Amino acid sequence: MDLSSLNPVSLLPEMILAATGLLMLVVNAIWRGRADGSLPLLAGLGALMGLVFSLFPLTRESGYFGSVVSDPLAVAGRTGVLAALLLLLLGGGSYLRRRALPLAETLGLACFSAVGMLALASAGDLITVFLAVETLSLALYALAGLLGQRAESRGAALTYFLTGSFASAFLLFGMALLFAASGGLEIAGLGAGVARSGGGAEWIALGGTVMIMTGFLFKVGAVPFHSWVPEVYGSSPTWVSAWMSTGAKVAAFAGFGRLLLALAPQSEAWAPVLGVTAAATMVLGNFSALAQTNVKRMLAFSAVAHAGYLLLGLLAVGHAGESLEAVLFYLLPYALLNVPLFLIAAHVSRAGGGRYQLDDYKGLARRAPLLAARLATLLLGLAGIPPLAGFLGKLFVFSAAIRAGQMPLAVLGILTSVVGVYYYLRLVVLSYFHDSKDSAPLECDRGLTLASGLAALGVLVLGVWPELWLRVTQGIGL
Amino acid sequence: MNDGFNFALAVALIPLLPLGGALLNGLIGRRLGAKGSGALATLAILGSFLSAVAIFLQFQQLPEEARRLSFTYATWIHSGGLSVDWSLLLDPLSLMYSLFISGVATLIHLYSIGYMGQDPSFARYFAYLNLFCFSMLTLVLGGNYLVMFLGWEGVGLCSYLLIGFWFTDPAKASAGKKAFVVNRIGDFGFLLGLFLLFTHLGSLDYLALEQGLAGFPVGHWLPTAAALLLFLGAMGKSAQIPLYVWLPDAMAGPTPVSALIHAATMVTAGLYMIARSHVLFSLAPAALLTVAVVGAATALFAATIGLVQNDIKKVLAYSTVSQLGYMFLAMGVGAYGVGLFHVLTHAFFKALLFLGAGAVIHAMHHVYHHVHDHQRDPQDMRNMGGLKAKLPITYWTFWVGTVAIAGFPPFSGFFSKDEILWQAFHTGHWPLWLMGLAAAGLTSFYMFRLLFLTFHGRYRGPEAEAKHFHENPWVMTLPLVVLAVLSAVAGFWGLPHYLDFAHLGNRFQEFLAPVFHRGSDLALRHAAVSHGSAALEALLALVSVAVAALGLLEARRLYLGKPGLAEARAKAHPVLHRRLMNKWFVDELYESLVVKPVAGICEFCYKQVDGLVVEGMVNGTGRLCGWAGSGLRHLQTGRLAHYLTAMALGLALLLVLVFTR
Amino acid sequence: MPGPSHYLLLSVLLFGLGLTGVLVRRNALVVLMCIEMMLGASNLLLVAFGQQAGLPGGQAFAFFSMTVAAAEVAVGLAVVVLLYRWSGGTDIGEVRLFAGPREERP
Amino acid sequence: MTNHLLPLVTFFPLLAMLVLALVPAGRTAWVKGTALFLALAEFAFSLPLWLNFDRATGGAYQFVVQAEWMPRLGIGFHMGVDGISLLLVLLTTFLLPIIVLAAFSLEKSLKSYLMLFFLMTTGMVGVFASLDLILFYVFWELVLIPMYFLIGIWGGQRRIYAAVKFFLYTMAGSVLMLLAILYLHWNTLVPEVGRTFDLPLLLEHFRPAAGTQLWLFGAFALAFAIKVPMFPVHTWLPDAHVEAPTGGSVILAGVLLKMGTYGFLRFALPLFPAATQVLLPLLVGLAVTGVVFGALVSIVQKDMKKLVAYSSVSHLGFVMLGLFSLNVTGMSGAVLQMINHGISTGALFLAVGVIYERRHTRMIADFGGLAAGMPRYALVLVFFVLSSVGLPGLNGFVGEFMILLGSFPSQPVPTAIATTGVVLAAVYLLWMVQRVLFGPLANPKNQGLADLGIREMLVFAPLAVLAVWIGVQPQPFLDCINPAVEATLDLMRNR
Repeated sequence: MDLSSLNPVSLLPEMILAATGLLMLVVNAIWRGRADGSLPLLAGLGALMGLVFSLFPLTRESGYFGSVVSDPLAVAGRTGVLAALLLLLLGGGSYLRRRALPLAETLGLACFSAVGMLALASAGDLITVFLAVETLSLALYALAGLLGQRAESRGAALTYFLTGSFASAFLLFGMALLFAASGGLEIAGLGAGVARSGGGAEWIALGGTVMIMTGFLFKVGAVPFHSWVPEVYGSSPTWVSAWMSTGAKVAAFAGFGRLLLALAPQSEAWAPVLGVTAAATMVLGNFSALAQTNVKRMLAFSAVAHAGYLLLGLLAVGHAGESLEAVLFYLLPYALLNVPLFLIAAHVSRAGGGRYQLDDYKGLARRAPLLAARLATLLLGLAGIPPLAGFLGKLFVFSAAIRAGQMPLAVLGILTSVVGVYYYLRLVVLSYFHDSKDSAPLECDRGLTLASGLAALGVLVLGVWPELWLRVTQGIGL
Repeated sequence: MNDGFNFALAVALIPLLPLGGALLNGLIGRRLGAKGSGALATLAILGSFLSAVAIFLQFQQLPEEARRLSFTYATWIHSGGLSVDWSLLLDPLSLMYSLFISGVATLIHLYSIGYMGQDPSFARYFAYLNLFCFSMLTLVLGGNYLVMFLGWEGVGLCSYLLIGFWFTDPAKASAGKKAFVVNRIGDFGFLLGLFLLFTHLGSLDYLALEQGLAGFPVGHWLPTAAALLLFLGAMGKSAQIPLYVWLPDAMAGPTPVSALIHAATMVTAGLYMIARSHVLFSLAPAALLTVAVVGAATALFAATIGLVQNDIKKVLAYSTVSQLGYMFLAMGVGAYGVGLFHVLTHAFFKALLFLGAGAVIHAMHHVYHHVHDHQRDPQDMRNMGGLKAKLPITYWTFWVGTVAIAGFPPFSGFFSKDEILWQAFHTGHWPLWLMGLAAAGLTSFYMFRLLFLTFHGRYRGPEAEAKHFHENPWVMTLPLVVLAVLSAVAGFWGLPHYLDFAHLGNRFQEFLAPVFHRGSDLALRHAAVSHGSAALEALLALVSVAVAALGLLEARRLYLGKPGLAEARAKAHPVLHRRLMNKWFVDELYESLVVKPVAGICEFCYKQVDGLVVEGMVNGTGRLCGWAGSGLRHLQTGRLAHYLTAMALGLALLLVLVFTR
Repeated sequence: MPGPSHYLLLSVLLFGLGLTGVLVRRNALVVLMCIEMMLGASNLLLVAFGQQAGLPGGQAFAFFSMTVAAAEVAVGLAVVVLLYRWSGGTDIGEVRLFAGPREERP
Repeated sequence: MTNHLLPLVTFFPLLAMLVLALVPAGRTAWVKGTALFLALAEFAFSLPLWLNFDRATGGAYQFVVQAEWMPRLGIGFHMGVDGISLLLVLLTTFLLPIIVLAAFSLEKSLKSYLMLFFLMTTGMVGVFASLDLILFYVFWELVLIPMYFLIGIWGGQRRIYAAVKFFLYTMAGSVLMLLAILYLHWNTLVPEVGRTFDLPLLLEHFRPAAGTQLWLFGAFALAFAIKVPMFPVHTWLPDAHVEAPTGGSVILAGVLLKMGTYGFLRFALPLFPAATQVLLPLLVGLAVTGVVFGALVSIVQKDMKKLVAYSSVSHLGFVMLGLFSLNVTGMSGAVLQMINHGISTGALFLAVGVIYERRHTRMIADFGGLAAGMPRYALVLVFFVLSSVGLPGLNGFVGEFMILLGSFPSQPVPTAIATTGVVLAAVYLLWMVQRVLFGPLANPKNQGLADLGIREMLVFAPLAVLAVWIGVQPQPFLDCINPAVEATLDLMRNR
């Protein structure tokens, strides 16, 4: 084997983030919190560098003998993850300080989880996929338990850990089966491999596929593997919830997409799995969100619902690979919308005693007009109202589904999305049409203002001029 | 055209002058003062009258067949198959109408200057009055049905505005609304008729339609249906059973308005419409018969109610309805020209009677005002009596009007009404003739009752007041005199041939003849031109005069003879009397048969259909979603063990799903 | 000489065993062990088939997964210890999550 | 130059909104001045459309702009107007200054109120000018947001219920249309273009089976029917109208509802002629039901605004009847009636607003005899009531007459039933006039109410002029409409 195909730079973004993570720990170890002020800045710089190199990779070749690829999918996935991370670091600083989270550990773990996510988006073989999944999971388990002194946080950590590793077991076993059936670990070759080795192998392969899908369905929080989502998002530190609901999701869908793309030849076999879960996810996610009075849990269920729409897009991948573009297009605005929404939720609920009740939003428009305007924009974006990018995401996904002949699912999805509109608008109603209990102005730190503003602007720009992002996602799945 | 007389301009001026007057009055009327704005309005309509006269004179020089000029001024609606223009049609019919409308209107405008002089909102009044003249003249001059409909609705609007002129009185305001709505019911038929004609003949132009209709055999369903629908419109406008109910209430308006709109002109629009569509009607015997029957019935029915009314204007109102019935009877038996002759004479004597009544009311009002009495009703005849001496001019003119309407020769009413009865009889509709005859008797009775109660006997108010009466100013009496003269002599334009010793010929019919050629050719019976036996006609004339005389004598016996006779008569037939007093309870009937049910339906639609069913479904969907949400929430038990199990089950389910396919 | 199907059967059995354990046992530590057993089942499969088909990838994967498993145990124990320290038990039934419907009542 | 006209007219309001945002809210005078100026500018920009529009080829799209937006997805920025959309665009820009002027008396945060109107204008003009289905849909949904805030923030007591109902109802209606659009996209292959959302191309190449047409038409029709609104999906309208502020009601009645009727005319009918034919009886039935039902319900309303709202249901029923007559006269009448309804009903809502500002009630029972104290107001109210009753010589008549005349040949009985709506209109509107204006000026609260001022007269004057113009000389408008309608009918025949 020639080392030329090692091509180390293909893993550059991962390396940068890993280095940043280590840097956090080292700096902390040396200066002991005296440098806390600079840590977010450093992390941000690391993330920014990672973002730059993800968006404009130095190489388009795969590396490490094919276990790392840097195709458009990888580019888009990595960009999405790091965009979310940057936004989080930009807007979440005040939250971290306020909740007295161990700064170095939090940021470090965030970076390490980011490494896993990036790797998942660019994984070329099953081993990398598994490692990536585990890396991000383990880091997130720890993040979820950061506020161990609070029973809720502990519960969240344990739940996430047990359910998570349970799912990883499925994932690994599925990979083993698939390996057994196709006789290879290279993702690109899976479908062909399975096809080659006929006979009983196909059954084994199918079993393996389903178990792998189960693993991923868990990660993206699809019904019936979603139960952890409201608990963990709802009970972890909001900063962490924001990160889990965006970064992990982007990465998981990228990896999931890559696998399904490879297994497209067998799509007739596995399509039903996605069909059923997508339908269940869209319905259950939206209707449950409707019934929440706790904003974090509402956002959690809304995340579940969005997973449903995205699964619709994945379902179409079996029919036409380009459909994966739609999914990846969807993910960026989704991440841009969700991160600030969680952070704003934290900010607003502080006045309401941190109980994240809907009533905290009453009269927000009068107390913090700027923040309310951004909140409304973000919510409308999540609801998929044009001309915001959220609309285009939905549009592309449903378009892909219809192209794949999944009209019934599309109808179900778009109708449930109307339910979604209702609960998103409820926050707008509260903050604009209701009068607040206390009219004391709610001041908002610069970071959050900047982050939410950027996100809102970005979603608007992407909605009006989607070519910006379409150029990146172009060619995925071809 | 001959010696460059500009017909197009002259015709256009007829409606446009009053329109200009209306606009001017609307804008600057207040600053002109009562006299000024009145003068402005009067001059405007006088202008149209003169223009009409000029046209008339020019017309005489034209050969008969050339007496049908149509002028197109501008396009109105052109779309697809529909093309309607702003066009006017000038022929003897429209000219005749324009002449008497503008003529009578001029007199009434003049009269109004005196009558409405004290009213604070005189400018509004004269603006409306002029606007009405514009609409009415447009109605009769319009070159197609749509322009006619414009005028048709316009006069309806003006009558609405003028009936409710004193809008602070809710009763008056609602009378106006009633008039408009009832007319709209008629318009409903009118419109459908137009749609039907347009659908099958592709035009709304009179001439085009007449050509189109030529192809149809008599009695074909299309002309019949169309004619009946149009007649529904005529019923509304000309107050025929069952749509007459608005006219008596319309008396809420100022009296000159009643004279102009609700006696002389607007209410005869229905007649004009039928005359204008005579080709159509002649093709539809069934429709004609309907017209005749409705007309006769209305004539008789309204007359009965008129017998016992005490409000001087109410009596005249019902008499108007009754007289209109006569005209429709004439139309119905195919004697269009004859009907129109009665339109003309009636315009004169009914306008006269109303203005006379107005003069009386004005005088009474003046007296009551003088003694600061606002309780008594200046229109109630029971408060009057013996005004003969107080208001001599009013009395004599009124007398002429009464004799004319009662049908005594040689006054105009005799000739016109008798001709109608004769046509009814010798076209074989003798039952209708009988009804008409009876109505004639009743007419003469209630009219003389009115005359006697008002002017004869002794004043039934305190003597002290009597000295305050004095005759009205010249602006009010002059029109009375003019109209009286007209009512007296108008009959000689339409001499029946058995009286035509000097062989003058029936000027009126000859004038209109060109219009009705086609119609009467088509009609099975040539009523308009045929005569039948002169002796018989003369005999019947005597009979009707005798009947009228009977009515006169009876009235004299009851109201000039021993007092209390009338009351005694009323006591003798309590049921009948009560029915008559309450106008056969027709309003109450409509109230319970139409108004209340409709209101009920509306409530039902709003409360039940909209409120319960439709809204129920909408809000129900919302509630359903809410329930679904709170139901699904229970899946989230908060128990870790459950979650792990759910995952395992989910996996199993998916495997089953995949492997069982 | 056991063939691939035997290995397959065995690992499936192991996996099923672990899965059952996860479902029936309440002690967090035991559940954790059961999960490790499931991972072990996968490793067995990887190694066996790697051997059969002469693919080194299988063994490699197994090594990686074992390391990962170790890391997972470390984190897992940390979480369990955390749980034990604060609530004095390791019964997952004790874990109070943000209980859905009960506290949701407005 | 003219090619940039449509984008200018469409997006200038957006710019105007931003400009207005820069004006300090405290300086009310500045806000008013700027807003009025910008609104008039917008109207001025739209006038060249009217002047340079080539009526001879009124059936073809003019001022066409075609640019790439998302080329790989077949989504383009394609704009253009034919005679129909031209008039609707002009109606929108014409109403804008009027509403701005009428809003001057508003106390509560005038600036944001006006900004929302500018935003909405962009949406509405876009809807009428778009020739790409996705572009159209974007504008279509964009309109919802400002109206939602208008109702929710400046509305009456039940404003929240009304706002949410308005948003969800119309949204739920339109999402299925989006799916139908996507289906069209994926099932139409245009030679050397591929998949597209371009309306003209789709009209040319989309050849669906009758069965498919049915549910595609259903999806479109539902969206449009809710917007119109047709019976029985009309119940959002009364709530929205009653709660919305005056300007909101005017735009709602004047333009938003027309988006529904326009949608039928531009998309539903020409795209799915076969389905139209199949469902015609049902549609005509619903239209007529709307006419009669709306009128009957209006009669018993106690709230002036609700009365006018239900009268809109009735009038829009007429429009739908005209559209489904499927002949030039009826459809042209329908289009003209869209404009007329915008003028008359808009004016009526403004008139209701006038006395609401003075008395803070809309209950008919609270008024009576106003004519005595407010002659000018009485004149205005009666005038526009007459125009919406359909008095010949005013705008309403021309439209109604053309509609009924056009639909009679194909639908005699329904037309006859609908004609009763003309009678009923007189009943409910004149009765309202009578109870509000006439009778004794009993209620002391109503005594000494100020009559219309200069500004208010200026608000009504343009509408009145237009009403008379259309009533006496509708031809300039019909010259735009007729060819466009004929083109639409050709499209339906040739497919």
